[in-house]
Amino acid sequence: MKLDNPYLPKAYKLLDIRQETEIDYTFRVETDIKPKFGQFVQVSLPRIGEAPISVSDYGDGWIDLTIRKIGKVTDEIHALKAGDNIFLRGPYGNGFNLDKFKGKHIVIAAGGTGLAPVKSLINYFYNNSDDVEELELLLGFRDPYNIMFQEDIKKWQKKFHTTITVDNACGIDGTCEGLITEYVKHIKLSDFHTMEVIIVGPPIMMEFTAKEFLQLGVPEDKIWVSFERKMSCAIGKCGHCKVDEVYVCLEGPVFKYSQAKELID
Amino acid sequence: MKLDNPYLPKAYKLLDIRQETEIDYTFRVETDIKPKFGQFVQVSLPRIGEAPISVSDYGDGWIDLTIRKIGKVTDEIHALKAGDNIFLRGPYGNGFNLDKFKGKHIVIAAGGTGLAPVKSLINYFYNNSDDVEELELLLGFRDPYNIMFQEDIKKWQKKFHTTITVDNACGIDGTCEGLITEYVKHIKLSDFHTMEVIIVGPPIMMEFTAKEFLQLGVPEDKIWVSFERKMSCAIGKCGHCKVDEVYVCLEGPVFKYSQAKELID
Amino acid sequence: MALDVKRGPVTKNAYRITKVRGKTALRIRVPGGHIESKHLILVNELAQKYGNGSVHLTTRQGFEVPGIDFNKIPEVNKMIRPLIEEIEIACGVEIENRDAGYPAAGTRNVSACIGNQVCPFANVDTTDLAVKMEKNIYPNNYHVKIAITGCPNDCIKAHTQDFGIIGISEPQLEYDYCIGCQACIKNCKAKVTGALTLKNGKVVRDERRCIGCGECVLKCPTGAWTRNPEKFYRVVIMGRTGKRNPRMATSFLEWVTEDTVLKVVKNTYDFVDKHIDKSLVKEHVGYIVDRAGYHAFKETALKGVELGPKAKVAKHLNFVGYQYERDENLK
Amino acid sequence: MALDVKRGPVTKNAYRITKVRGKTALRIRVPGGHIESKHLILVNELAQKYGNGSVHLTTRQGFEVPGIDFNKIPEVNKMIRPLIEEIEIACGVEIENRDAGYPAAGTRNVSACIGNQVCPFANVDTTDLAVKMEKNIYPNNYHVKIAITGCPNDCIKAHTQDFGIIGISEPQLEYDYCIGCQACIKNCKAKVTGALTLKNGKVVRDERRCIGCGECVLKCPTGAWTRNPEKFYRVVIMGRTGKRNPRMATSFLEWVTEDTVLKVVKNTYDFVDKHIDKSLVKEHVGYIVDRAGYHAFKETALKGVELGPKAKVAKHLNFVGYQYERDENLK
Amino acid sequence: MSIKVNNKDFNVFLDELSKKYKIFAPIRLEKRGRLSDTDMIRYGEIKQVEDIVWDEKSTFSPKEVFQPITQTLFYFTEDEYKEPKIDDKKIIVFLRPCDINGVRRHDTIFLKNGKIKDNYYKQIRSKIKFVMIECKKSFENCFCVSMDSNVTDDYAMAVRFKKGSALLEIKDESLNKTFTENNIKGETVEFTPEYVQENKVKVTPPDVDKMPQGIYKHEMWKEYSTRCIACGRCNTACITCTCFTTSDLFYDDNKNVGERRRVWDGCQIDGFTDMAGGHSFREKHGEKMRFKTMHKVYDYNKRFGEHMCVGCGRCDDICPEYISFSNCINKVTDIV
Amino acid sequence: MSIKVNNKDFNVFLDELSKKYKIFAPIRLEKRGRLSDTDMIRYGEIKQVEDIVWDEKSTFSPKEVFQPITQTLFYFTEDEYKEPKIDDKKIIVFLRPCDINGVRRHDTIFLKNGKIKDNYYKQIRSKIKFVMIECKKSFENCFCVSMDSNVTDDYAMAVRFKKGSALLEIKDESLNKTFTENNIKGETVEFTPEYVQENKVKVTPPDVDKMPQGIYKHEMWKEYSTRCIACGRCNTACITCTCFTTSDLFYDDNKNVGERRRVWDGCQIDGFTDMAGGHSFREKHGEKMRFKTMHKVYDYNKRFGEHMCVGCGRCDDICPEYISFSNCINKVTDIV
Repeated sequence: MKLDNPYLPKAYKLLDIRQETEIDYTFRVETDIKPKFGQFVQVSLPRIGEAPISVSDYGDGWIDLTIRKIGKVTDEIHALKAGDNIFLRGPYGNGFNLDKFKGKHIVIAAGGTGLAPVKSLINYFYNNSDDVEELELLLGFRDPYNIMFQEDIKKWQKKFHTTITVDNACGIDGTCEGLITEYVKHIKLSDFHTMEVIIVGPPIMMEFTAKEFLQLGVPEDKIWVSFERKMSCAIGKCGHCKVDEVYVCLEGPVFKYSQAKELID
Repeated sequence: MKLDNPYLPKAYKLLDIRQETEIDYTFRVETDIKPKFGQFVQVSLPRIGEAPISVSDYGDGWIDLTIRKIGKVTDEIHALKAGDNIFLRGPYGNGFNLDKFKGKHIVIAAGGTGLAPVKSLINYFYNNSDDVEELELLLGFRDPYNIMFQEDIKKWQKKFHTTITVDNACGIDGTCEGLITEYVKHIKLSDFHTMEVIIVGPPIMMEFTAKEFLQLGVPEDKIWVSFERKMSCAIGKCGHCKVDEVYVCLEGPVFKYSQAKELID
Repeated sequence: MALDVKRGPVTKNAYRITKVRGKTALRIRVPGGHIESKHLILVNELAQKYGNGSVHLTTRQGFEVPGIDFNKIPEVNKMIRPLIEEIEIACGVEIENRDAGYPAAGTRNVSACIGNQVCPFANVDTTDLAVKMEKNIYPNNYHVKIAITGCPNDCIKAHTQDFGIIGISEPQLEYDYCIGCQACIKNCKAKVTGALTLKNGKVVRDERRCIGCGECVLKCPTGAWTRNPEKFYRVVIMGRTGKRNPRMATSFLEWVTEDTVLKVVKNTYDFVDKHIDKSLVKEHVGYIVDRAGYHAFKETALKGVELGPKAKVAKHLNFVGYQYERDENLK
Repeated sequence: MALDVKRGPVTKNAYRITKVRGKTALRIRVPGGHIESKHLILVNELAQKYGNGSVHLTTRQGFEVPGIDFNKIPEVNKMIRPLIEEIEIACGVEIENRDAGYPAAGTRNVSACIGNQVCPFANVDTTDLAVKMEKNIYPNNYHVKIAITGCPNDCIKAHTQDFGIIGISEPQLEYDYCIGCQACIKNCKAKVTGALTLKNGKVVRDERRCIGCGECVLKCPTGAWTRNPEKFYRVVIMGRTGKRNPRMATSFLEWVTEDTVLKVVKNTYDFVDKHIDKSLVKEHVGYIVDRAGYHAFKETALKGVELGPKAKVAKHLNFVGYQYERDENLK
Repeated sequence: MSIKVNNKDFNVFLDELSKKYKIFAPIRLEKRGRLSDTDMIRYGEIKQVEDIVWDEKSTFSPKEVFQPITQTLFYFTEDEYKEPKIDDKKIIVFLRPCDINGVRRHDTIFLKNGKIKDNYYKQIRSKIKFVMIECKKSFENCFCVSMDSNVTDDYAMAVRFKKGSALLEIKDESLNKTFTENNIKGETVEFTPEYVQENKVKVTPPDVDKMPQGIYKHEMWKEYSTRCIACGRCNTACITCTCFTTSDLFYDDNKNVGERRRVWDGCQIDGFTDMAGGHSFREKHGEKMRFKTMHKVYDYNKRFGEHMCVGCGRCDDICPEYISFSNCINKVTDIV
Repeated sequence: MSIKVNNKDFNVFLDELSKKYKIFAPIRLEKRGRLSDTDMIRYGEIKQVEDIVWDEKSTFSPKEVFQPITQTLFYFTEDEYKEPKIDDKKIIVFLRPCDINGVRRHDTIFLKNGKIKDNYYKQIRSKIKFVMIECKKSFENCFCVSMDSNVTDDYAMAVRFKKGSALLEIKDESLNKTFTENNIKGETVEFTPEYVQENKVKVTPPDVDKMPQGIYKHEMWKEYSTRCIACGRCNTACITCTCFTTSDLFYDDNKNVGERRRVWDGCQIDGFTDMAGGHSFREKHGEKMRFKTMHKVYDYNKRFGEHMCVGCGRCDDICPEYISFSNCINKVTDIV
């Protein structure tokens, strides 16, 4: 099998499955794929189909895939057990360019599953805290039992100023009521040109949160968003992810807000 | 009630009912009506209707009506008992003009109920045998139990040469098989102009029997027939009995064959 | 400039999208299928000039002139102005712009048998009622099929229509004129429901059995049977052919007058307006009644209608028909 | 000389006895309701010269010109010679005396929807078949009603005819062309019998459920569905309206070819000839079949017919309809 | 004397007359015609001249005035007969010459055929006064001239109707008296009624003496067997048809009470020739046609010296099968 | 060199070619058109020149030759993937200039959009030789001139068809070799193919630089929401539409064996924008129309420097709702 077939997924072993929330599980896969922060892979199950999944974390010889059970393919993945084969191809997408963030005052606002694509980046700064001037986390979840990566969050809370919001009733100590957007104004801001703001989550959440930052004067090209898109080929051929002249699978999924706001479905 | 209403029937007492055959009964009615031979009366039952019936016999203060049970009115008459009222009007029709027959060699061929209209005439000759030169009777019946006026016939047989035919099997001694028509040729004929032939019965029987006599040379105006007609008014008004320009109830029912043969229904 | 045709307005202008690319076909309304023959000249000129020289007599007794170019529609509309004026406007239909052709096409041509101007059996002037009905309901784009037939022989196939309007007569007997000839009795026995019997030499009519076909009047030699001059109608509704559940229209009203018929049909448009499923391209009124229910229909249909003493109204609708698929009705 | 008109020959010459004393009406046959528009000129002249200036588009898509004097019939017959030649004889009908008008009228005008010359839904050229059918059965005086419709929408109301001939298509799938867009599946589910389902991204057709309407072919964006070029027909028979027992025609044959249709109808005339009750003025073929029995009919109708592999024949006829009188059928 | 009256005065005259007379004339029954949306014109009682339809031929003849379609002969109450009461009011009938001549046929049958007179007919007939509607222009199917029934002087009064007025020639004394006594305004004029001189339809009735016996079985009648449907309309419309059938009935509610009545009948009406016992004759409709035709233009003439048919043409007007009786007579004549 | 060959010799040439090439051209499928009794003209393999329909525009473009409507990517047998066998025969396609220009769009997307090349496309595309059908006369809805796709020299051979013969301009050496080696009779002539100079339909595509952001929410798209029924025929007919959807399936008879395949898709086809979890966007058909139009005459151009639409007019030919895409482009340009 010549390897120049970009559509051909490779089989990798499933090391471990951890439950994050009722419908989100993290699958640790043994793989030689070396993704950058914010990139995604096409997860394949023979005879079922393919789905684009952000890499939530990675390490030496493994990657983590946090997958929500919402579709034909994801349902089948959730039926897998450790030791089963899972087929991957990728990594795809631009992801977060680390240089753009090193030494910056970074604010990361993540909504629900939006936390997955940025978890690896946060862990990097956790492990290389001097690479960042300051890191502030604003994590919003719909309800208490939907809070993901609770150990990591506990870890992060020690080093970074972390605000966790839950749309309705409070749960874990220190979590606050209401939508993320309400808490943006409490974020300590510094000189804008040293700042980088990353917002990842459902489209409406990203739109309103970005608006909040803009109101605080944060310039558009200082805000980064990541588009969860319906993909099929993930290599710029099938046309599903195209918005205007932009192929999200090629130029995205991470975009500056200045460009993102013009990408109208 | 002015008596000049020709349609108005009068009530007369029913004296006696004699059964002639299975379906023919003779009803003797006490009446002042004085019919001539071969005339008929309109018999009426209130609320049922009227029917033309030949007078089969008559005497002082009574007349005989031999009625076959074949219709709405006749059925009801058959349900009457002696002493009941029966309504009559008449007599109607020309009947047999006695003078035409006195002193003649008379042959009477009667089929089935055709015997009724001529019974009174035969009885007259029986009682006044010198008024006739010779009288020959040819009486045909469909089957043995349909032979009527058996006592009279026995009486007649003594005085006159009587042949009784029964369409199929023989019954009473002296009866012969076959239709009347077959026996016409045995009739003793004499000089035609002294002869008078009377044929009364169902239309087909009269037609064929007359043909037989014609073959024997009997002149047309020497043969008399009597038309059993559907009548309603019996006084030449309702049109039911009209054939060509002839009103059978007025000019008939007795006709010479010469005229009768042209009366086509 | 390539053909860029808004299909909606074209269809509503009584032009059909045809199989031949770029060609349309004009459907000319002929209420009751009855027309002054002089209009035939115009129809021919239309077919020669803009069409393909052929004309179709439609299943609903109108004309269809195929083979017309889309861009010729405005010209054709101008050319058929006489038809708009002398047929539609003459019926009392209000049409402002007389050069713009037909203002609507949803409500199909009101078809009708030739009626009592020509046919001896007809109990009503179907052409006259068709004209009144056209004024009553046109222009309108709801998909409703109305047909009028002069007697229960139903040559117009009222039983396949949304509104099948059947002209009936109430035969009235002049007792003394009847001579008991039984011509009417034998005819009714052989060809209709045997609603006539003889009693004491006179005919007797069983009102419940009589379906008002009026044939006894035709048969009577003495004019003992004559028609009640007032015109009556039987209205059968919601019949259809089609690919799912062809069914025969069923009796809704019997022995009702002309203005009841007109009002009921008029009201039905309000019913459709209220209940139609806007999401569909078009919804046939039969299906709306199925969905919204007969009682909702009856209520709206009979609003403001005074039913005469003889009138009968269906308590519920029971249809006879068949379903191509057993579960056609189970969604 | 007072009017002394033999009604039989007049009726057989396609002139109707009308309500107006002394006036008759000519019924002009228009097989399939399709005609060259130039004939309209003649029809108009006819109506102006001999009729009353009006013309009726009949329920069977012919013309009726009312108001013609009986004694003018010979002249009218001469005048309609062009119609006899260019419509009837052009269909292949043999008519010796072309100046004597129509040789028969019992068999009604073969009506047909506009068919696949114009209507996108039609599966067959109904006009063409109507012409062939006219040649096949005309002239004939048996009371038979034949209608041809291009698809199971049945606009011609085939379900009310003696012979309702419904054009159907056998859709054939080019597996590789199907992109699973489900346009055909959704349409079939909503508007027909839901005979199409999706399996592994490709459409699957349930042959027994499919009624051959051909709409999947219309909906398919890639041309995966195309029609088997061979024309197929479904024949529903013995439907009727009327005063005793209106009923819908029921399936006799499905998936049969054109010549089978023509032969079956032709044979039916022999069946009628053998079984008709001569004592009646006229007897509608539906009633003859009721009396003589479906099996006798089937035997005669299918004589010399080779049914194709796909053909289906009804084992027995079950009608849906209703009876005005419960005992209509009990004599 | 002849007078010109305008309608108002004519009505006054009619009013006066209606005190002693029941006045019958052709009237229009809106939409009561046999065919939908057509009117029926037949004889009925009138109040004023506007009720009279004088410009159209009546569908049914005046026969029903003097020979009611249904006539009760007796009431039975148990065994006792009772003749119906007699309405003593006299009768005036507006009718045309052909009808007046037609009445003579009824007189012949009901009063002169055979010794016995029909008392019921006599009762009504004796109270009738004819008012002749002047008939100058023949209608479509009339052939009264051929049957020389276009003229008559047997009338009490003649009238020429005009728009809004009328010319009256009053011959009858009592009518004159009613007119003058009530000094009804009228302008004496010269008025003698004119008569139809010519019909479109020409008929030559057969020569009664040369009628061949073969006519009865002649080929020509076969055609009518295929055409005639024996619906009886020619009999009921005909002014000279006199046949009837008598029948008894008892009232539903009490079997003992009933009546004997007679109703119009006719040789072209089904059942006319049914005999007790189910047997019937002249079943073929062609035979019925032959019987009627021979009766109208031969039998009656042979018996009474004038043709029965007066050529009013109502049979031709009404035959649904468009059989022309006038034409049939000519055919018979051709054969003779 | 250019040669004139009669059809017989042309067929000999085709015969030779078919040893190494699969030859595709527009062919007529009798009565297989979407509407009853119409023919379908689409691309199929041909044996001889008579099979080629050269005087009518094909309903579907040659796209299906190099981008099969259904293309199997892998077979799964249990957990093991297998690429489908590759047919090593080369391909010759008879097509018109607009289609040749159209193929360039496919090359751009499948071979130049993003770093990774589509191997499946590459396999087929590399084996294709174009034979240009000379197209001098524009068809009804063509606007190739406006989209400057009426001319091309990117062809191995050009052909002008005539009745019974053809003029060939063979540029490709191997084709020349095949021609000469088999000494196919042909008369050398002067023949340079001509091109359509003018279309009935004039289109001015919008100026890419001056496109206002408001165009997306512009009023004009509302009209199309009421007109477009999202049937997808414009996508499937379009020579430059490249979108597809991949899906897996397993065979009925064995759940462990299946394949991954991709099929044509398009923004105007229902379901194109359905996301896992049932959420969807661009649901209004007007929005789909806007997405397609912007892609054809703006997005693609902004990204690759030439308009995606080549003006072949097939979308206008086939739209059942008679929506003219060419007219829509002009509307956008009017707004810009």
